[in-house]
Amino acid sequence: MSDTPAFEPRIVAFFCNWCTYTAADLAGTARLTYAPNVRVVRIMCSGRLDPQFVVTALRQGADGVLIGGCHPGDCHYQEGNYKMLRRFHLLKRMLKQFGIDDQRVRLEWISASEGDKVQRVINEMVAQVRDLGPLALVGKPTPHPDASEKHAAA
Amino acid sequence: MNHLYYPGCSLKSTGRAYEESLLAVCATLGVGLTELQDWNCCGATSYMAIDEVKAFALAARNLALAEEQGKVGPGTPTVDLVAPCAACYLVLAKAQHCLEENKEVGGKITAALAAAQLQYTGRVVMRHPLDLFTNALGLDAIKAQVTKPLTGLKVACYYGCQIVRPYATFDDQYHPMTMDHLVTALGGTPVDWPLKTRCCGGSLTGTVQEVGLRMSYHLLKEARKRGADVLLTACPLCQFNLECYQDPMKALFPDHEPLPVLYFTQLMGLALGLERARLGLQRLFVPFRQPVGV
Amino acid sequence: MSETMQSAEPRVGVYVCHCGINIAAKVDIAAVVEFAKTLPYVIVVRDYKFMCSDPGQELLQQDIKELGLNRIVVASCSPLMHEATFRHATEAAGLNQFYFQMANIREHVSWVTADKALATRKSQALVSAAVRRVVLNEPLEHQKVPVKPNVLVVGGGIAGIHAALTLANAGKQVTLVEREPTIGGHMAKFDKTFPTLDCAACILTPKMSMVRSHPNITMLTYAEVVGVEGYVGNFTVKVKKKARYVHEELCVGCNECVEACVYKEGRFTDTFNEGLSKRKPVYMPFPQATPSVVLIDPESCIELKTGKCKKQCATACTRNAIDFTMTDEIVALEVGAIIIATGFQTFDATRIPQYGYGKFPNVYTSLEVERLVNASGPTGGEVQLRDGSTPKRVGIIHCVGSRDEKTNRHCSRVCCMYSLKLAHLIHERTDAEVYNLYIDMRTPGKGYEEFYDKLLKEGVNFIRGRAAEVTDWTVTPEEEGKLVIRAEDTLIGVVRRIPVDMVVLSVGLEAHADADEVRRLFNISCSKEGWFLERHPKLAPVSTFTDGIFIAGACQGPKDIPDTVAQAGAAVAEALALVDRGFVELEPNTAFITKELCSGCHTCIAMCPFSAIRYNKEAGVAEINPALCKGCGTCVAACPSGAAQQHLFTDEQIFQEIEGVLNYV
Amino acid sequence: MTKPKVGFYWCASCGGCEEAVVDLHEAILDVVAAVDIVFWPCAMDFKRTDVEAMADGELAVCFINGAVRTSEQFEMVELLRRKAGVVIAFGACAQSGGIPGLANFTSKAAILANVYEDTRTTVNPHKTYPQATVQVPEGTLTLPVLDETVRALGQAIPVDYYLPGCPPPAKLIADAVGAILAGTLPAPGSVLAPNVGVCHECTRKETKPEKMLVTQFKRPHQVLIDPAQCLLAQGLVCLGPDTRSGCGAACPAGNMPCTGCLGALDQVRDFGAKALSGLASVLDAGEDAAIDAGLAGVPDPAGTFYRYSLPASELFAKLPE
Repeated sequence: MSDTPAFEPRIVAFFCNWCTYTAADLAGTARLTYAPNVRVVRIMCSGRLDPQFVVTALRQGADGVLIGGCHPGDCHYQEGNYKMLRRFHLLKRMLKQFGIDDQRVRLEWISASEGDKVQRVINEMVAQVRDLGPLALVGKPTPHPDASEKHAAA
Repeated sequence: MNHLYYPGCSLKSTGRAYEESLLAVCATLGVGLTELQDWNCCGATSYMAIDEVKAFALAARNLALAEEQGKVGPGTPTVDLVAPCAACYLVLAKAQHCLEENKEVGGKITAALAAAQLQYTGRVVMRHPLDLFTNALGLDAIKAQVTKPLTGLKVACYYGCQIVRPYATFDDQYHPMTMDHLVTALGGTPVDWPLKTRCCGGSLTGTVQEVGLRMSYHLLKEARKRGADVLLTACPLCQFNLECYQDPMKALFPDHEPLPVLYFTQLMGLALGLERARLGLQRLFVPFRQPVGV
Repeated sequence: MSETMQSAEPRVGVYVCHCGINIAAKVDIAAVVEFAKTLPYVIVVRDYKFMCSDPGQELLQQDIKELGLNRIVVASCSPLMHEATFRHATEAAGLNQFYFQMANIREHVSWVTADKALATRKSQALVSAAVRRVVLNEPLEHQKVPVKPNVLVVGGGIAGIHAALTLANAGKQVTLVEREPTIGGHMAKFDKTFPTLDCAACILTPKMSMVRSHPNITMLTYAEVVGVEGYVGNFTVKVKKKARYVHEELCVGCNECVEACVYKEGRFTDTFNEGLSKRKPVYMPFPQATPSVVLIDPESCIELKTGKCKKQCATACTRNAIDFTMTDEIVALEVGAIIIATGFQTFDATRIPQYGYGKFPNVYTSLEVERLVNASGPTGGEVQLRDGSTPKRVGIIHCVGSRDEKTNRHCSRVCCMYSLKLAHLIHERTDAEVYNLYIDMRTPGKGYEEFYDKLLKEGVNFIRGRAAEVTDWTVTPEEEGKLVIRAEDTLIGVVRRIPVDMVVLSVGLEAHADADEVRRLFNISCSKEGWFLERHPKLAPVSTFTDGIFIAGACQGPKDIPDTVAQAGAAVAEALALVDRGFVELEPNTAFITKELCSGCHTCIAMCPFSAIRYNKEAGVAEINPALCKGCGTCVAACPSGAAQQHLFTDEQIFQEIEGVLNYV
Repeated sequence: MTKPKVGFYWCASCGGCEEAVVDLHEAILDVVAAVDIVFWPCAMDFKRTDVEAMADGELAVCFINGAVRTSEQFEMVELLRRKAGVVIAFGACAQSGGIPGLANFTSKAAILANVYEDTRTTVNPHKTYPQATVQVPEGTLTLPVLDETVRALGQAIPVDYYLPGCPPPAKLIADAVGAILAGTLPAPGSVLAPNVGVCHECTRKETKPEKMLVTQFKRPHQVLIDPAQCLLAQGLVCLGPDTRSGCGAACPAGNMPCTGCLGALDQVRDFGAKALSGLASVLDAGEDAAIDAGLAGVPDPAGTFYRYSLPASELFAKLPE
């Protein structure tokens, strides 16, 4: 750690209950140390992943979003992960139009036994997003010079 | 296919036949090899034994040159660097490994490179010609160009200790088979012999000759016993040890019978129909007179 | 959902667990407590050494009663670990248990974070999220669903046999499905079992015939599960019974047909004997096969391949049991619980070419030698080499395909002991000099170390060192014609060359090659190596992540017979606990549609893999049947209007959680 | 009894919203009879000084349409906010940015460069750009300054109600006016339109298949659209399921898919992300390649899903320069 307070990214992760959340628990049980920048929000299935969650996380200050689901064919609910994958493809394309780097929103299939993959993916992603720097949503409404402060950005 | 080529010192001296045959074979097979400009010692043997960091720095300079001349860097595809000498191949691979795994040594080497206005970013893939022929070119492509198949020729394939150990990147470290498959593709018959990766004696032949000779002797004896007409190597030192000392070996072990020891590229060249002189066969101490392509 | 918020202002209690030093060593508990106090609606924040202990639970229960808390947050371990514990505690204090929320600061923080300050901040973030979320929690009730009383056991090895018998003895109707034509599994191939050296057949075959005769057991051999639907307590299972070409109910196992077969001698690999003998196209797998019914192999039977056989077998059968027109059959079962006991496969020794298996005839796998030493095996229990001679020197190489980065990293647990057993049996039967080459001698079992001692005294040689290779490269006259095992003897520090006549490779245990397909079928997880994953390695060793499906025996990981039988018993206990209770409580995390908000766009209907959603034509809206909903929330994410929501996981709850984890300072 | 005073104003808009008022037809006479229109620059001659002369809160209601970008617009909406008791954001642009809001995908500099230099029909050798102030012998002339970003009205001033649509359907306007006159406006912050999707009132609703699955999305010009069947079921990108109703499903009735002008329902945070979710979810494709092929009919997702709501979206962002 250098003495200058380097940028530390904040990443919100959405992990499915059955595979990836369990894998993250396993990483804990196995004491696999990894970067502390990721905070996990548990959902029952990656199929529950509403793209609104991703944009909200980015709007609320996340520099990246990680989605973890069961491997294709392994979904506890048959194919929720496939249904999410369709949204993910379109979402990625749309985020690109917003100038959001591809590496900031990542999807990984991680099974319940892949605690080491949780560690690897998180470390990798944190390093990548750290290199990218903070996510600056440049168009966030700023008070107009001529408008009074109190009405700015409701 | 174009690759950068790192000859190393042996291929320019004791192992000239290796270079001659490799270049002739590659030219025939359409594999482009561009010699790395301004290459230096790979850092092997004595240097490595005396100062590891300096040896790695030497190796890293070659890697950095390869990146520069291969026009690769962060975010680009990789460039292949072909090192036929087993020692060069190993030391360059070891340097890559060390740069990646050992931050302390890696830092020193990066600094040393920087002092020479060089940098290495990990975009070089080390390839041994065996790997190149089997995996990049493919045996089918080679088979298609064989004009004088090695029909009936029994071959002991000797891999030596360095090309699959410890980094078994292209073949099994206990039971390598690439050269055997190559010989089969050339129409020859690899003999089943169990000493493929057993030490040839290495530098001992130059220091404690008797011990070195005994090790070489066992390899040759077993190859003979298994019916081999010729033994193939992929390393200039192995070739040198196994071939050039067969007279003193005979003195020490009277039952020794001479066995030709060729570079695998030389035999490839014969199968591809190249003239013996282009393959450096005239340089052999134990002549290889077996007719091929009959 | 906003009703509850309106009816009573949220009063949140936050409890931060030290988990001994598991959390406290890496997280500044005091800082988390102070932080939690600043969060909205928080009335009280406490920390305690072990929140899951009785005094810990009492702490929050007392606060519910005395401080009128109506929301509880516990920051401790994973919800998969103790959510149920704290929900019960909450409920016991008179609050609906779903007013509880957990923050995982152990598995997701203290155990995985190096830096204490950062671990503390992360804990604060997770606590913040839990507090924001719990405010929106709503009171819910578990759904009760009846459980079907019957149980399916998959796999007819010793684990499956023991499980089926125990369940049947408890009065349950059990179906035992076995892929092979006979039950018995690997144990049926063994001669003796370690360390007691009691005869495997003597203890196994009575259990096999009990399975066959038990009125509560239906045995489906030569059959495979091909489909599993439903959920805990209510599974519908499809089993494919492969055609035997012999009617099981007619065959009496007289073997007349085998005698009569046009092949006078066995011509085809006898897999039961590990290929050491040959069988005919019509065959009985082994004399004690259960059921005692022959079968015809369609790959080798002339009639089945060409239709041009004299069919002497059929003629010989006085009961007309042989039927060449038989086809595969699908059987449907309705069961409440499933026990999977599919066992293991042994390591393929050809994967380690330097040991020469498949190249040198006298290199055997341990399983082959099990058949060689077996009195009912191909040699009648004589230990013979391929040429019929008796070995004078035998080398047993341990850890073949175990404890090896290149093949399997795990220890197969049984090889040391069975290698000792084989050493003993070979030595006893042949008087050969036996060498055991081991890495470490692992004998942690009752009477196991004593057995090792006995072998030491019997004069078996032990060499501590991993064998490097088995070679026919000989250097001395005494090595001529023998196989040489090269190994470093690490106790004396020299490389040794041991000439032997016979090499036994103690092959390790591996998950079945098709373990991945099997676990997909049952929707359970497996480790990278293919072992089925237990719900918790210590506290739920026979449960899986799919409720109602239990695992027993070596399909979960290598284990010996005593452990396998014990585990089968445990799986039975779990299955009985489920079936006898008669109902299951399902997590009420079902999806629901607010009909006033639904435009009837039909998007959600195709999302549901359980057909829980249908379109109500009269009302013009979609409706979710909560009894069929499994709570994945896929329809909720897809709903274009936000009319569909999921209990416990509403959009707003998740939004709050997102904002919570991001707004932690 | 004095009639309540009402104002209308327009900011960055196309004029369609003004048309929508006139589209009330005869009903407008009732409106005029019931209220005093004291400010409506599009229709009548009023000056800013007239508004400035009003007492604060003198206007009972002010309808403002259009997005906000120039300093003049900021000043005017600020002024009207002070003068009006109730401000109603009128139309999609005022509600969420609308079509002008799509300009947020580019920068002010790029827009100006395009208009004053790059378009082929522009001849501007001296690179003359409009200046905020310029000195002439008569004094100083000023022009409004363009802000970096386009805002929805609610991002410039507090807004009391939203009348959605592009433009707002006549029925919703009439209902709103009725509610104002009757004093039955809902809680402040409300959107004055039904909180249920367009499918609810779409004539094609009954033709929807039980399972809505589409293997390939298509653009309207690529197919002959069946005039009776559900448009989404035909593979057209119809945002009816995502969009608030009140329009009588006018576009589908005209054989065109809904583009989402009435905006999100109350319980949806981000129209674009939710609409994307709904649409992608009905794609019946498993593997990556099939998904991409199926979604090829949505070449511009950001433009499709945020057509009317970019400034009000969660990811209010611009492409990097």
